[in-house]
Amino acid sequence: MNVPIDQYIYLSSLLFCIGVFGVLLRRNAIVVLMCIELMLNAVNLLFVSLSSYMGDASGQIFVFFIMVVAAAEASVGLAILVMVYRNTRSVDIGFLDKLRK
Amino acid sequence: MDQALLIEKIILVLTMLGITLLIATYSTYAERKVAAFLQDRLGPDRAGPFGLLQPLADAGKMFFKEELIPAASEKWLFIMGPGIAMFTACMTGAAIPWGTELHIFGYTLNMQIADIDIGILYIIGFVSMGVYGIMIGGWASNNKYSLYGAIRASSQMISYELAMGLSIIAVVMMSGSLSLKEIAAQQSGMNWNVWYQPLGFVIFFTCALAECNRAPFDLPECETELIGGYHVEYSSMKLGFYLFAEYINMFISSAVIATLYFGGYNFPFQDMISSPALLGWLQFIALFAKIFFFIFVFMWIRWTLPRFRYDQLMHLGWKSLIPLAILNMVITAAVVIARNNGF
Amino acid sequence: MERLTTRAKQVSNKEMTLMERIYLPAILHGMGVTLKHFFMKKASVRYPEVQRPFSPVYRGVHVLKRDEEGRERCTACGLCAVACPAEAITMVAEERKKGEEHLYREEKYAAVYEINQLRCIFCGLCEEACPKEAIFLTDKITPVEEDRASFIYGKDKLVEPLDKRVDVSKRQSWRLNQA
Amino acid sequence: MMDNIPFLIFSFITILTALGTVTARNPVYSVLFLVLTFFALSGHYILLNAQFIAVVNLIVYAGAIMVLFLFVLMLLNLNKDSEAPRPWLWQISAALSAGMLLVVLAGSMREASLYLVKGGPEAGEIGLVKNLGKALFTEFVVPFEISSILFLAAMVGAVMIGKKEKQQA
Repeated sequence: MNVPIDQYIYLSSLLFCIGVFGVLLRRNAIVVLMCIELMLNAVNLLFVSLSSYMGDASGQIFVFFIMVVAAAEASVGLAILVMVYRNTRSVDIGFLDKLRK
Repeated sequence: MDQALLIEKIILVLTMLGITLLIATYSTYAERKVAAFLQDRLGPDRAGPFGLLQPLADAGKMFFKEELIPAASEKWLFIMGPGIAMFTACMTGAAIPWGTELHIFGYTLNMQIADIDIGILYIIGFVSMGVYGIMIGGWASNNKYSLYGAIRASSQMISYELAMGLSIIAVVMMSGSLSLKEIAAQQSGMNWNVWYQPLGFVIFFTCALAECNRAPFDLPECETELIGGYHVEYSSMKLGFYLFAEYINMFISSAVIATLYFGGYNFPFQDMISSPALLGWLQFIALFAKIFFFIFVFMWIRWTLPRFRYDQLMHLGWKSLIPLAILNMVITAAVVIARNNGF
Repeated sequence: MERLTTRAKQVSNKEMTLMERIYLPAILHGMGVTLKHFFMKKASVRYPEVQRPFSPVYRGVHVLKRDEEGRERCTACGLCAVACPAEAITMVAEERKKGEEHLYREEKYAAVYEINQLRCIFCGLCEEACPKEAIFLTDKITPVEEDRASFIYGKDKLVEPLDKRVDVSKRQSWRLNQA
Repeated sequence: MMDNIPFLIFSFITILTALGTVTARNPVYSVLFLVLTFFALSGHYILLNAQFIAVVNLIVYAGAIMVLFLFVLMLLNLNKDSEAPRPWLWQISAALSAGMLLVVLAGSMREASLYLVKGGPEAGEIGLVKNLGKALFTEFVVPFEISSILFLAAMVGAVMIGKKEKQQA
């Protein structure tokens, strides 16, 4: 297989930007969390491709740690969202800036 | 890839798929017979001798029944649900070594579809995908009972996957490999893992019951509370797919149990057989004998034990099985280290 | 107080021992019980091929008997209809005309005699009430019909055919023994 | 060029399903699109000879995290299109800023010193679980332990947050 590394870089950049776009676009906090997962995965893809092209295992180990962080983030984030929903009956992120006012 | 190998693999895939489907089909018949026998009845005996054609009759019924798609359902997901369930069930069989090699018409056939270096992880991965079929189907039906079934299924499967993984880790530590072929090869003769991992086996078996949604863990589809659970709204062959996927899962998990803990294709005194052709066939038969035994045990348990209550299910999973699995893992690790250091 | 059942078990809330809390021995015991049943003799009867014998007092579809000369015994007194708790029997009486002596034994006979098999509870009280020994319950099972009207049996279905007399002697002799 | 075809297919699926995740009106569809994205990414990992990461990606992301998301969505019954769309101006500016970020990222990557990584991926040695495990438990053993503590903290935190506050009420 002979894919130049640039293509993986472009792909993961694009994926990351799609995630950013989603974070900016959506109001549903759960979907926003999912977009953050998407961004993390873009980084994962970059790590794996570089690690594989350079013959160094550290990149894949980092992916491992990113997954740990993502799992922790998802569990705590969703727990918080469930509590927010219990109190406000909504998961709209616009709802949460009430503290500011 | 060289062409002969490709053809060989394709033939093997199709054969194993066919065998899987055949066994799943006849598992439905066996289920009814076993249930009947355990309850002092005779079971289906009208279609063909001993009712052997009953699965065909059932399939015919399933095909010709009217197909209903609820108006308020998410149509595409409603159709996709059973497909996903079936797909994930069928995918799992690829990593299991169904024997060492068979000699047919002068060819030597390697009996593993894909000798994946991380076979166990592959199987766990696809088993954890299996929950999507149930969740999507249950949610897309737009019915509160099926939604309850779907939610129960997902929480049950996530909970029991943990204990399952932990009990597998103990086996992996003992054999030092994640490849199912390697694990099976190490248990030659009677050197089965179950002698070293009895606790791990019990935990794994319990979790396998839960992952297959078999009684006593069939909360996602319990008839008495949820009138069928996640497949309430399904009819005809889509329902058939769901039921079929359950039996395929049962077959695959029996195969995994046999491979991980009961020596896979190994059988006692196999060193005394000198002909490799005969040995290959005998190993194939030995593996399937073990699988059939475990399928029978699955059914036997189903028709013996009553269903768990939801809190009991969670209690068993989180407060009993996971601590026990961790304990089992720690003890195994200590013993393995002690053995490696020459004690 | 007298016990209603011999199988009652005392409920105890004592702390379970470790052995009991593992549950595995109890589960294995239970599985042993079911396995024992696996090899037991099955209780099923393969119905169309094997039929269990009816008891002599089995009460099935009614029959209106004729006497030895082939005359209908029923005199349309209506006692059976009065006795019937389900009110399944209706009849219309008529007087016997000249030249009909070979058909009806008494001077009065039932022109219409209908039993609604859907209402009938097969208690056998009609049989007991009958002073002429005209109605009997046989060991036949009501056949399947596709509409409700077909379950109202008229005389065409109830009166025994001349060439195919229904044997109720078993039932008669059993009743005699009882008396 | 023929060798590129699997890569192109997986890339196409990845981008399409990622866009689906972002734009689907129904959050449940978003979750399912994201699961497909993870499948495509696993395909990429296999192409890159990182089988272990590929399978772990499936188990952790698709098998656990996304099930959790789906579970919460079903539990909260958020499957209706309850989300009011952003105003047009907002949508356009979101697309613009994401696109600009893409341009900046891609441009900076182009200039990065990529001469270090020439040729294709190494033959499947690093991605094997044996090598990864060795690296994980020698070089990276401290981060590994710390990440397990992080996991424990997250677990305890999630349980504490999710608990009903009975004492205060």
